Amino acid sequence: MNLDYTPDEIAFQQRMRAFFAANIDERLRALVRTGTRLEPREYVAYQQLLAAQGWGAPTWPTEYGGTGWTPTQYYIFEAESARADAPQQFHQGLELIGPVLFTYGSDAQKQKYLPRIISGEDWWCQGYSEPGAGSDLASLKTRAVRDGDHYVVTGQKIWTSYAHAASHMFCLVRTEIRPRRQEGISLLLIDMKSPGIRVRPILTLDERHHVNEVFLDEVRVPAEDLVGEEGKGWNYGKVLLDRERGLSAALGLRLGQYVRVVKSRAAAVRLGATTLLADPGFRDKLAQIEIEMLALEYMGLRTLADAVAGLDSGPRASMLKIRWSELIQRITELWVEALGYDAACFAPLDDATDLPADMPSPMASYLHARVTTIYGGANEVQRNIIARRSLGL
Amino acid sequence: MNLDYTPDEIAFQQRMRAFFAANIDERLRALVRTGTRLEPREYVAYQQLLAAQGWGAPTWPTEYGGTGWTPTQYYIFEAESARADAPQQFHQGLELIGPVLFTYGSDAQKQKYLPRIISGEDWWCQGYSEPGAGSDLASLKTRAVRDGDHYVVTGQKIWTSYAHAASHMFCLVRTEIRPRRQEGISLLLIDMKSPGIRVRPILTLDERHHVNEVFLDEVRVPAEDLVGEEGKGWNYGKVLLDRERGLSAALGLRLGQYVRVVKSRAAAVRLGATTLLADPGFRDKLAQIEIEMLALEYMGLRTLADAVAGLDSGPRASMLKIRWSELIQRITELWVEALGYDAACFAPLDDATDLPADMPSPMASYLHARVTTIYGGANEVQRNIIARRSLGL
Amino acid sequence: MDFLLTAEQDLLRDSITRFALEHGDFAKWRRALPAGPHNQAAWSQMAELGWLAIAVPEAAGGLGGSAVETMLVMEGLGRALSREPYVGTAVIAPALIDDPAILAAIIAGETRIALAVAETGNRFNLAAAETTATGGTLTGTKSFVHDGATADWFIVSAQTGPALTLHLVPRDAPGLTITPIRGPDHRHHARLTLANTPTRPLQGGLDALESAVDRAIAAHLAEAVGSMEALRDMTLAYLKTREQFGATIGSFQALQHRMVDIALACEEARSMLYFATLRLDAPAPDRRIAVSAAKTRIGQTARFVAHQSVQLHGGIGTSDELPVSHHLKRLMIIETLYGNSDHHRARFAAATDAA
Amino acid sequence: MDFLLTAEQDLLRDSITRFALEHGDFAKWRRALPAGPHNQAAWSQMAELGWLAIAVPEAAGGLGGSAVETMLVMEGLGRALSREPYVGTAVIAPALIDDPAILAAIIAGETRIALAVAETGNRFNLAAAETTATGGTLTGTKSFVHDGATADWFIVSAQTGPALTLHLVPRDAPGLTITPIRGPDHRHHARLTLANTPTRPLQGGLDALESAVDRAIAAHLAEAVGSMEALRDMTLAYLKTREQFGATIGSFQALQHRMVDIALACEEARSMLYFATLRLDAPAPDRRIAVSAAKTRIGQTARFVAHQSVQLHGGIGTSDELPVSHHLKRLMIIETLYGNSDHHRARFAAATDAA
Repeated sequence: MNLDYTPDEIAFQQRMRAFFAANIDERLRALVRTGTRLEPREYVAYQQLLAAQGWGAPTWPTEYGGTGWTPTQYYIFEAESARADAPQQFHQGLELIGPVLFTYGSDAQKQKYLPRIISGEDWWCQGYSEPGAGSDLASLKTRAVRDGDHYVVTGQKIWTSYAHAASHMFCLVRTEIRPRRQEGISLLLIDMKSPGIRVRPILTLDERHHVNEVFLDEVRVPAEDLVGEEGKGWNYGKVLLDRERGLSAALGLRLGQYVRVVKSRAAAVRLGATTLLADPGFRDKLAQIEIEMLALEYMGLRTLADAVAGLDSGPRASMLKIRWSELIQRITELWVEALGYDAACFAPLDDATDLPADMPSPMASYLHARVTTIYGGANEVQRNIIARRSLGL
Repeated sequence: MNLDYTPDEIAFQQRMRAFFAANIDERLRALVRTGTRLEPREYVAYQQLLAAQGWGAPTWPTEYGGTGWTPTQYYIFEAESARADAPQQFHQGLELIGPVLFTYGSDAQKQKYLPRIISGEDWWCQGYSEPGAGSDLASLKTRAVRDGDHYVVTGQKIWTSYAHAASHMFCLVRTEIRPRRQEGISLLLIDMKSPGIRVRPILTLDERHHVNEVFLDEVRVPAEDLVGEEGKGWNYGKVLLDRERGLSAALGLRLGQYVRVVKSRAAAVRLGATTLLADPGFRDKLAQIEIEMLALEYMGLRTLADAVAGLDSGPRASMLKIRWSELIQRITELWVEALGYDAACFAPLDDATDLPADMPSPMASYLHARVTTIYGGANEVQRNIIARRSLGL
Repeated sequence: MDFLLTAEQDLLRDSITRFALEHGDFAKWRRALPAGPHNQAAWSQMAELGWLAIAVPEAAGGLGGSAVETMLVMEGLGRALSREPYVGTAVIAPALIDDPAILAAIIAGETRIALAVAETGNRFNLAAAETTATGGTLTGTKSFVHDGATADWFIVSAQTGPALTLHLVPRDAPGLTITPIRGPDHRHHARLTLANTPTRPLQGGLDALESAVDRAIAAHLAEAVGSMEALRDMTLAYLKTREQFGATIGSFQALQHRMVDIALACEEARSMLYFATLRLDAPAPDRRIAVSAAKTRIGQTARFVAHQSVQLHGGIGTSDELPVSHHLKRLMIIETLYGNSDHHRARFAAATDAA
Repeated sequence: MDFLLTAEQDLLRDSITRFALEHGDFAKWRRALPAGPHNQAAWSQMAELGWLAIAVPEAAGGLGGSAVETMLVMEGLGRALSREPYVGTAVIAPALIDDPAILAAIIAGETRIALAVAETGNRFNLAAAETTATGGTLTGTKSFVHDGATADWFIVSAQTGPALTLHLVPRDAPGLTITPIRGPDHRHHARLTLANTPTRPLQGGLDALESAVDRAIAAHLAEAVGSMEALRDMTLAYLKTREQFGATIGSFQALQHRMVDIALACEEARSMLYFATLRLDAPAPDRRIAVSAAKTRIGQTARFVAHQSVQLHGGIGTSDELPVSHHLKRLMIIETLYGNSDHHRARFAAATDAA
């Protein structure tokens, strides 16, 4: 047992540190630090920056243009990125469909799609959730009917992140009605410019637009854009989920940025002769969160070590998701608390200027964080999964 | 809406206050204040003291020897009792079987048993729980078979408080096997001196003896000691539960004694130049509990007001039980915390004298409080009940 | 001791229920957002119904009503997510202003008044103003004025030598700059800068201010309880209709227990609301204990109810298109207003230790 | 970076597992309570297996093992509810004592040693002793000595002028009064009174003491994690067998989610245990951060796991006749030992702010 990196890993760490120090400008750092969600063009620019280094796909094998990094190298990359307040890569192409394509896709699909994910030319969105199929994804109703060498897709997707910016959607559809609802589901790659697709924005509680409803009305999808076998899409979906959780070792790394910003904000809040940061009650609450973040970090490191050693991590990935989401909610809540009345400043009216500089980041971050215990499998569903799969209940 | 007592109620309150001031000696106050459970003889002495005033049965109608007090008067009596660190009456005879007898019992049963409950001559214990029937009481298995003018009872009861001190047990038994498990259950009054009864003490986690297993081996019970109709015992049992909850308005009143004792203990703990009570973190935790106790008190007052007005309180009695048990656990936990290392002093060895004066009260109270979220319908069961009956889920 | 309403109060509650039904339609509410914070028709109706006169003394033409009537109104406004500046105008102002003309304008629904006490340097401490009143003028900055963007008058706290003093400043006063801000609650708040602004001093000092703010807190707590109960009801209804895994989600025990805890939190909050409301006329130490205990606990339970209502609604609960998240946002503002839960827990402890 | 055991450590763990199986039978454990805190056979076996030599330097005949080996032993002892004074004797003493004879006696299982630092006036502050060492004698009172009733030697902290000093005092020293106390954990602790007791000074001061206590804390945290995982396993087994309402209680979703939270708490605790254990040799500021973070979080999670294990067992969980409540009681003592969660959260914050 030891917590040390190897000399090679230390050299790698220094290389990453130097890269982020040199290449992330202060404007971008400030956006990341204040929890602001990036615009698609900013994600694309960052993707191009990494791709130019050959790091466009940090978790992919080299044969598909990935870095071939070890899990530890990927962890170091993420840790240095977080340390430098660099953004996270937009993950839906890189982590949710890319790996499915290089695992199950046809050669033509690999050649056509993978390079354009790495280069940032294509932007993928995920067409999974439907109005009646949220936590219970298997009840999805969007139908795809074979018509010659096309599928004709009709239905409705919801909570589709950045559908308005996406060039493509990977989409679960029902190609057959079977008694077991997980059967008869297929995975299609859909060009978002196809006729019959309509995207309706949904504002979230933070008053931002990043999710959408996507209406599909007899959208014709070439049969060659079916991934793997017809009716087996559910299995590929599960691989996606497993993989998403496999990345969870690094989940906690981004929380440190909130601690830094809360500390600096609380240090600026006067409380008589002292500051809010020096107030024992406030410091206690912050220390409690810092400690729980350390627990998350070390749970992550154990998961990483298991990945390196090729061991099964059991339910730890689901546990990381649960704890991460709870902690991001608590730290953003504390951020809002630190602001006091300033948190009520959400938008200027008229041409107001004399307003808090960080408006509305804390409140928007706090509000947006409410989503984290719901998406990617609500925490209640995660607990069901752990109870069933890991505890045998 | 108002929080004021009427002039008559104020006069009643003053009378109660004077009584408790004059009649509860410091030794008994100290026992109550430190959360020590009383010995049976102390309960009996207290019952006799109240009975001598005509207050032996504060919630019963006058025709059965009760006070005929209004719910508000009973609340005032309890509030003044708590304020004076007077004990609570042992409730199993007074509240759990007495009311069943004056509601459903025969004239002979009323005449025989009720006066001896008030006078403290008889001590009743409750034979409900069984090893396989805890939260799920309806699955009880103790059998009573009719044999001439007797029932022959065989089975096992558990968690029977003070069975070792009791003269009588009111006991749920199965007289018939029916598809609906709540049917075929009867309520018997059993003399604890009957042949075939064996009482085995169970030490609880606080190392005290107050609960027992009771083994019944062909115990002959005269048929005249059946309460109400054969096979209808479950309904009387439910009345008991409803009544037990009906008393819950006064539940929170006793928690104040713990706040007083925690404050005085924490004020004596030195922390450098200050005291633990003056430590902001500790004071915050205590204040939080005090505030939640006020919420419990006012929920209780609303329940009381509903009782006075003859209104249905909905699920508030179950809610009071949940919150009361959670709060008694937290305040005793804080008491233990206040003690620091002294809490580890649980029992003297040899003839030690130089030991904390309150040993082992805080630790014993804390440990015993773990029971409160389990007995009388575990809090999980209370939540099931509220969900079903009140929320319609 | 009872928690019953008088016949008149029952009528008032019915009228509030009707009002909330009329003005509380969420689709209509949402469509009205771009038009600004106020609904003039609703405000006039409130004047006609006499609600703006409740806290005005009978001698000044008001109803001289009790805190219970204010509570009933505010519960309804909370349930309906009303954005009218009721508390500043009809609760705080009548407690601090005795000018008959202004009181008459309040009753008639012809003026809106906001309290300007918050400063960057004092967090939630009413007693510590850095704004000064000297030589008949006010100078300083008020960092947050609830409903301040559209107020006609401001009640401003300032330091005059060692004493805290209160001042009335009209919207168009010289040297007054109003920076309007939209809150997450879609209300229009403001920052104020005062530079040698002429002042019209009011009678009371810190004691009067603290008492008026305690009344305002109790009113906002009633608003919070109305909002929490609205969340409870819509969440319970959602649990009974939303299906996943072939069953209504309300059939899952873990969600049932969460729903019970929401209902329990609402019961606690309502109990604390009665405690605070019925102690507003008690001596200051008792009033502080009750108001701060209630502010603390209602803040905590409101947070729990709002967060869990969003959670139990799942994805749709996080959209802007349902009232759930709007109640959350309004409850977060109420939590901060006049001191958050931590501030009031400390005030409670101090008042308890002093008692 | 890895969390793998070496081959030798794997063997050690196996041997601890066997030992715990042999000595951890609960019925036997409970029958042995009246006979006092120690099992001489077990202690001798620990000596034979070399466990008492792990922390003793090789130069003094020990194994010079790492904190990982100590952790492995303590996990097993925690799981088995062992009452042997391993930490005082085999973790603290070798860190503070360099007398070869005493070290040899430790290795041989021929002596037991306890640390006497707690005083009524210092709560959890190691640096503030009211016991004084002057003119070669000690005078003062130590209010709680873990496993102190049966120790052969005491390591006593005292003030010598401005400096904190450490002293070795044998059980039979003149002027030493030992008041034995039984803890709720059925261990025999003690209070000490020293009146002009001759002292044998030890080398180190506050730094050495703090470092030794951090090692002791990490060892007790390993014990706590062993105990928590034992609770987790027995509670999970109970959920799968106990029937109520015609089903195993583990089929109820609310209890399933509680069980998941217990398992999650154990994962957090084990992660924190590794953090603290692997940072024991880091510079003092880093060591403090790791140890205090772990002490805080393991204290909190242990409380949760113990309370919920009792709750999920229902009535039987509150009896003295099952190991559940005994684990709860031991975990409560560990929570207090060398500072409770609140104390260590504050120490963590101070160390973090200083870093």
